[in-house]
Amino acid sequence: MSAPLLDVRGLAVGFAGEDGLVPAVQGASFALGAGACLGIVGESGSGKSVAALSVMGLLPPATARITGGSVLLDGRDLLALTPEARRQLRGGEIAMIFQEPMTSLNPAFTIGDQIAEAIRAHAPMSAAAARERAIALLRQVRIASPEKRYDEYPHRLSGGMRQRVMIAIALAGNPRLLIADEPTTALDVTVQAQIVALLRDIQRERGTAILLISHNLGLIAGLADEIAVMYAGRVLEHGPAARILAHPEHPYTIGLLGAVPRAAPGEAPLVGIEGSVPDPRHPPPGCVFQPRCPFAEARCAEAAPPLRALAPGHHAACHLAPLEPVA
Amino acid sequence: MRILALLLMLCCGTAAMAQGTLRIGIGDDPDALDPTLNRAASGRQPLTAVCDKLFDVTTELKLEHQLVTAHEIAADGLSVTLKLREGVRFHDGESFDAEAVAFNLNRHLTMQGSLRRTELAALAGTEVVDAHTIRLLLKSPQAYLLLINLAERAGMMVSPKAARDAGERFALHPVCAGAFRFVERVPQGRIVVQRYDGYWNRANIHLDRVEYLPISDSTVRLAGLRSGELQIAERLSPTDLPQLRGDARVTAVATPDLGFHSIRFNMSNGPRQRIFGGDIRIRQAVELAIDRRAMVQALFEDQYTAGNQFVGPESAYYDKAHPVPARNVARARALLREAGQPNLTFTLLVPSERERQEAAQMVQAMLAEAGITMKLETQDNTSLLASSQRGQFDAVFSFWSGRPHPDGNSYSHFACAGPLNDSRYCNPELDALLTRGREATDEAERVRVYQQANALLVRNVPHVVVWHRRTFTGLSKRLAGFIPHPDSTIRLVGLRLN
Amino acid sequence: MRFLLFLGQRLALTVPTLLILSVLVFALQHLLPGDPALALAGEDMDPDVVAEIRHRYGFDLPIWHQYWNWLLAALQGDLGMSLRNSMSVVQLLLGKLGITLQLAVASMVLALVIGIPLGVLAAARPGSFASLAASGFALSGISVPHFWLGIMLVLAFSVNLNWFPSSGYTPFAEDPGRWAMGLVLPAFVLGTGIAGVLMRHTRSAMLQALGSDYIRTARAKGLREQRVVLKHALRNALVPVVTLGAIEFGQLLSGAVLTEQIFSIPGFGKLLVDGVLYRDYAVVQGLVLVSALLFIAASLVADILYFVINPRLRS
Amino acid sequence: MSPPLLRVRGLRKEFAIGGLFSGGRGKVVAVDGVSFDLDAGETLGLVGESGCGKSTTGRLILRLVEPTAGSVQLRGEELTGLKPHAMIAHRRNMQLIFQDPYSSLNPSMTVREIIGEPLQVHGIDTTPGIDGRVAELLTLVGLGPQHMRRFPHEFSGGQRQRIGIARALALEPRLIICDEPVSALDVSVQAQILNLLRRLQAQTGVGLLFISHDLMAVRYIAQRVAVMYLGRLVETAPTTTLFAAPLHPYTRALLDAVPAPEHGAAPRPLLDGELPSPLAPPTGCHFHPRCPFATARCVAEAPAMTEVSPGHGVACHHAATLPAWPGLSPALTRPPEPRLARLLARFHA
Amino acid sequence: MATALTAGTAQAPAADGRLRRVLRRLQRQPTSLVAGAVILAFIIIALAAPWVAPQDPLASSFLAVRKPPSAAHWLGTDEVGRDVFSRLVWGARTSMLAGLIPVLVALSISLPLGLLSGYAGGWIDMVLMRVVDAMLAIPFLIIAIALAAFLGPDIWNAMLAIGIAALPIFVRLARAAAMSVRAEDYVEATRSLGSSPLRIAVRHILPNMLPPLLVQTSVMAASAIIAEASLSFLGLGQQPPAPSWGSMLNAAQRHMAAAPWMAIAPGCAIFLLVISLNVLGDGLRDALDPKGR
Repeated sequence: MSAPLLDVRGLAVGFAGEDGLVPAVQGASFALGAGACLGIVGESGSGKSVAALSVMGLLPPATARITGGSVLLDGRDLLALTPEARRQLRGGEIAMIFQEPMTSLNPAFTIGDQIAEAIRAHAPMSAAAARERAIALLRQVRIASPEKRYDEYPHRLSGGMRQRVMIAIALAGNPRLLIADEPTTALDVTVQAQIVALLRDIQRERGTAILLISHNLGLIAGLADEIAVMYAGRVLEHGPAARILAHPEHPYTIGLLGAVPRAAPGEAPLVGIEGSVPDPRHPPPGCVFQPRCPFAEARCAEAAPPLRALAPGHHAACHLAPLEPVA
Repeated sequence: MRILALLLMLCCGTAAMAQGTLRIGIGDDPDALDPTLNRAASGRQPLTAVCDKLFDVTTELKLEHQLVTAHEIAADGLSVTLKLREGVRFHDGESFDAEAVAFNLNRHLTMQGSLRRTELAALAGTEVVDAHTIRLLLKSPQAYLLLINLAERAGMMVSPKAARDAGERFALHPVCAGAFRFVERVPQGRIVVQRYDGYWNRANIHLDRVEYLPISDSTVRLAGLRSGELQIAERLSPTDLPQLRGDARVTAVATPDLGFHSIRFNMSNGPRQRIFGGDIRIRQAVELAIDRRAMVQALFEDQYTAGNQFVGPESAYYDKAHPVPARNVARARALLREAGQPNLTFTLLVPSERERQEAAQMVQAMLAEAGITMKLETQDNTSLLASSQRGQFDAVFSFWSGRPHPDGNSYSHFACAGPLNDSRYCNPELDALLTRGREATDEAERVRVYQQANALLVRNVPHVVVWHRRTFTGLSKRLAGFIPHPDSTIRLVGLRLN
Repeated sequence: MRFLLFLGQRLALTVPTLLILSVLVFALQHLLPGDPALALAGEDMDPDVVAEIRHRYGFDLPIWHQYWNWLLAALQGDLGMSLRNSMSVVQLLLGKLGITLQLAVASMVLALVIGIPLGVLAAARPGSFASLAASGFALSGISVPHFWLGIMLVLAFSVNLNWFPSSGYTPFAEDPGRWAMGLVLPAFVLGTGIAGVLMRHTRSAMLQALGSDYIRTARAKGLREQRVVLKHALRNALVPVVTLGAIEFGQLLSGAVLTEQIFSIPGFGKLLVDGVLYRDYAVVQGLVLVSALLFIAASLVADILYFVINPRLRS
Repeated sequence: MSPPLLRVRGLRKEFAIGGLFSGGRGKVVAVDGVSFDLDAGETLGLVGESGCGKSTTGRLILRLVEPTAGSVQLRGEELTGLKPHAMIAHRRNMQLIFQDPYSSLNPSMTVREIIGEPLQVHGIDTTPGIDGRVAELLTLVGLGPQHMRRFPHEFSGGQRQRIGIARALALEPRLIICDEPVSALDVSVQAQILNLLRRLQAQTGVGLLFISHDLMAVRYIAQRVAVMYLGRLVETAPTTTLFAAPLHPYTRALLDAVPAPEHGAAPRPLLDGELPSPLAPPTGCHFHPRCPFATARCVAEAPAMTEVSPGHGVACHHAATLPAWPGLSPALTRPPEPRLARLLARFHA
Repeated sequence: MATALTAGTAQAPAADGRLRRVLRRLQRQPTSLVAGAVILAFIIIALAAPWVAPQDPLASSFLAVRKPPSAAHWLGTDEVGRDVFSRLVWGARTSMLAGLIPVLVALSISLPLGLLSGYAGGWIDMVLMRVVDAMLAIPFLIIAIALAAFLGPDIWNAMLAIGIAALPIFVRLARAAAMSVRAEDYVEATRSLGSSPLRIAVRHILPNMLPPLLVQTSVMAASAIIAEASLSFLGLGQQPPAPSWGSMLNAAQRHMAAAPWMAIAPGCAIFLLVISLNVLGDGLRDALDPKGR
């Protein structure tokens, strides 16, 4: 693979908490090629959203501290840029959509205004031209009668429609990278599928690279070319999507796959991973997953396993990997 | 910042320079501006500017003519004939004559809510002799008292036509025959009067316009005077005076007041008379425990006068045989022991006004040294009036503004039937004296009677007079011709602004 | 249409409120000790005059009868006569309303001009010196006893520096400069407290707005921070602040009691204190009723503003 | 034949709407003629998208919300119209598990107080005493007696949900209504709770009404499923039947929308639009604006629920004539590969 | 406020888990710590007044009236020659009580009323809210003045009056708190258990209404202190010769220009105490905020 569009290396982020800095991301690395889709899967507290916000440069400045690593876009380290330069990247080369379409739009302005504003933020043009372009964007995200919708306030729109508007805003600057942070979690099942389909079309039609973040492995599987599995601030496994789904190497990934209810005959009981996500202020010794891991051995509590290559492009951070030799 | 300050000063400065306008800071917002209905002392200031009176009193408290040019008391003392000033016109152009006087006196006597009836108690009726002569008919031979009362609001003459037209609403726009016409009133804001060019004594009026501004806080009145917003600030507190000394732009003049501050004992008004109503030694002990001079010195910069009678020591009616007694704590204790009350405890009712609050606390401290426990109970003025009338007090710290005629300082307060006699002190001997005083036309006779009355009261101690105020009027140095008057009403005649 | 219905409902609710209020005030002031007739009878307190006054103002009637009489007259727009200076209460109030309104508006303008920018500043730069200073100012404004501040200001700026008139009120028509100067100190005294309240509310509304998802969206668009704060956040933060401002204004109208007392401004507050002290029943009753009406009107305006500013309700 | 544990007939709830700001008055029919039975030891899954009325149905059964019409019978006894004090006796037989593990536990009470409250309210003397019973319940849901003195905020979401379940079990109810019990939890924890519910049901024979928008979770736990759309039931069937051969177009759409955990799974044809506003529900069949098979009849006439096979009812005019359904995505039905199956087995050890 | 906090711990052990968290968060805010320290200092001064005050606050000296600050009188003497500093120290008692008592009065009446109104709703709520609206439309100080005048000038009456005048705000807050707690799932949970309304109200709603009211309590204590000062300033509060900061200001007003120290000291004391209470109130609000910035 040639030099990736986005290359995150050893990213470490902490939040100033009541007892000092609480780590949220610890040495996470992942990469994403131009036009490709990387899925980051993880449960709450895994640090996936924080990683995305670091890429975007939207971490809350008052509390968040990036304590290490680099975020390279086309080989340029974003963390070294001035705030002004980062601002210009935002909404231009990198855009982002969020989990809560109900609250992510400003209730005080029409949706058209909000899209046009995004357009003009990166390409100075007349109001009329921006309006034209905004309407075109609304059409692109499959909103019916966009001329009429342009002047509506967000509260008149359903959740799915608002998420489409959000996508239109994100596309306003013709981004090369679109970060989608749990874009469908708050939506109904039927609408969720519509949004996933829209994202897929955008990736294909515009060649936009997508960083898709979700706790839902099923959702990621449908879109992503590559998958990174995060847990307690660390990337535990990453590799090509097909490989990860078919041949997971990290016990946590295996557990996650088993926790998704399937219509498998025989009704094997669902896998529930015992215990719960560790408190980031008091992480367990050694491997972070070790207390919940049915495979854990004594050494797992002694040292944190590094991310190791197990197959071309497939890495896992487990002392025991490969768990079972390929048959 | 400095430029801003300069601008501000310019603004203030120019504003205060309005030509020929005299601004007077008065202590209270007057009530109804109708001589018949006016109640509060503060109303006298603007009313004096607007309404001329039949008589006036001199600074020596002698009767003086104003709208009357001559008067004659009949030999039997039961009628008085007044010769009226000719050519006087009210502000509405109506002429002032005997009919108008008859109308006014009748109005005072009969109008609903009139507050002048007590002052005109002796008046039986009037008889118009000719256009400018009127005879007053009296019920009893109290002519001098009546005439001196006519030097006050009872003697103010309003235009009969305006009064008839306006009815009850006359107070909103009084029309009289004074040196100034009423212009407007912003309640609690200001009262504005304008020079009346048809005034009979026009030659002595040098001001174009006078504004009365009610400012209840004397410190603020003083501040207004010093900043040039006011040219006269009435009733300054003696504690304000030291500030004036260093200020070249202002000065203060003082006159003794006619009234007195006293602690009245409940002698026989309801159940609470039992502490002071009986043994005189207890009342004497209280009096002896108080050091009036120390109090006047500490609280009032030695500007008030320690007193013990219903007139001040400089008055002719003061009985010099009974001077202000010195403090004697040992004697007070002894008296209490004799009376069987070595641990006397009582409550003093005090209004919320600061001067008396401070004094009460000092009295409290002084009495404590004689073994007397005095508790303080504060009430606002309205409540205090009701409480004292109903006898809900052991002792009350009272104040009387004073009248030119000593009857005003004594009869209502100490006669058995006196309406202000909340102590319910009753002494037939005193009643007889006070009635004689009312009827005395001769000054020497009056002096004798009232000195006797004072002596009697000092011996019986129904109250302890503590001090007599002095009125301090703050004046701008721009003002010339100001003569302080013992009745503390500002006379505008002869005043000049430079 | 929806708006009119809403307005109608709101107005209908005020009727029982006003009735309860008038009963409360009537009861409250008749509970006060002291006899107004005595206070009205002058220094001499002639018993006949006292009785006459009692009868004339109906104080000899049972209290419910007095209330009924008052209510009947009030419904016809007659709030009675002031016992103290024989003026009709309605006239008296009309005369004062303008003055108090001027003071209230001046204070409000001052409060808005100080409070909102400071609130925005404090929220936009949390933890900075400017933010701390703004918060300190707001807290001080809220915490300082107004009457004390008033006295101190008079002492400093009028008595010692002689920059401002110490008291009183000059009508605008008579001397605009003096009018303005006279309002500066009282408006400052009243305004700082409200500025503090507004600043705190602006700050918290701004903080809330700045923490919201749509601000993250605005930042994700790559907008300049200034635009994010002043357009996206402020617009939404103003909704609660405007509402609050209108209500504060309603309270201002009648809440300036001590300030007017100290600066001898002949407005509602001074009238009220004198009315209570002299037991001028009709004035107190009318005054409280009118200030309650004003308060209710202000909260109504607040609701209307809320309706207008908030697109969610408008459509 | 003995009556079913729970029999619901024609349940209807109208909410009056219109507060200060809406001006006009109107009503929303949140639940519109819902009928179903639930047997002891059985789990009925009630699925539908947000706002379809499924949660309201649960609360109507418990009479936490008063129904406008219809009947609810618990073991043959009519509950609607009972006076509050008469209702109390029935309450111990019916319990509720909430979606939000945070707001459903009183933050100012200890775990012991929370779980012991039902016992106190119903004045139940247990042999081991309240503490003993609470300890027992805690153990039953996979926590321990050492947790009794703690406060809810000291627990994770999954643990809190266990506390909620323990509270629901305290009175040994016949029926538990689970209102989206796992949707607020992490995936790995969801499975723990689902397994716990299954185990508890097997142990106690309690009937479960399992309300959820997650079809696969419902499939995992329920024997029968009822699908709801805009206040009405559109299809009820045994779980296997429903997942093998759904008859209502909406049921099919829901099943098609389930994301398959497989790379590059072929996208299914999608349903257009979103759930209409309950303020202005479409005429006839509520689903017709989004239905690819809708005809004029669907616009005019609401279809009745008809039984097409034993226990399988569907409310669609065209149920008989719809084309065959391709079935669930293979990725969802395929058993895990042997290696994965072996590895997964380790998690059950 | 600190006293209210400790009292809270003693009365509601059930809430101590959250309370401890709140206290821990409070400890991390330097401004709250300073404010707490100031309040604590005032409390200590008030309690230890007999030992702190160098002189008898009531002993007047006719020879030393209105004397400026000196070695003998650190803050000068007042209008009847008493030591201002000693009066300030003793006045702290009144002012601390003036902050506490009205809050207790308002809380003890408004909690049940707000609970009734917010939980029961219906016509009770309707009637109560109309009365509250009516009271809210009358300025706080006016109600306090009228009540204090009716009850008679006395410091306890003034505190009672202030407490009653603060009622409408408190009832509203309590009602809002009750309504928001009522909407919580755990209330529905206990309802589904068959708990009686009384049990729901007392066991579930009441304890959880307290945290939002706690914030208001400190703000209210601050306004109560100012209100007491205002009433005393108008002569309706503390009666002479006993000192309170408000009555000291009242006495000082007449001597503003000549003896400003008489006004500056009590004014600053009020300001310091009130601002500390407000700062602590802000701190509490932040500490109670579940988002906990």
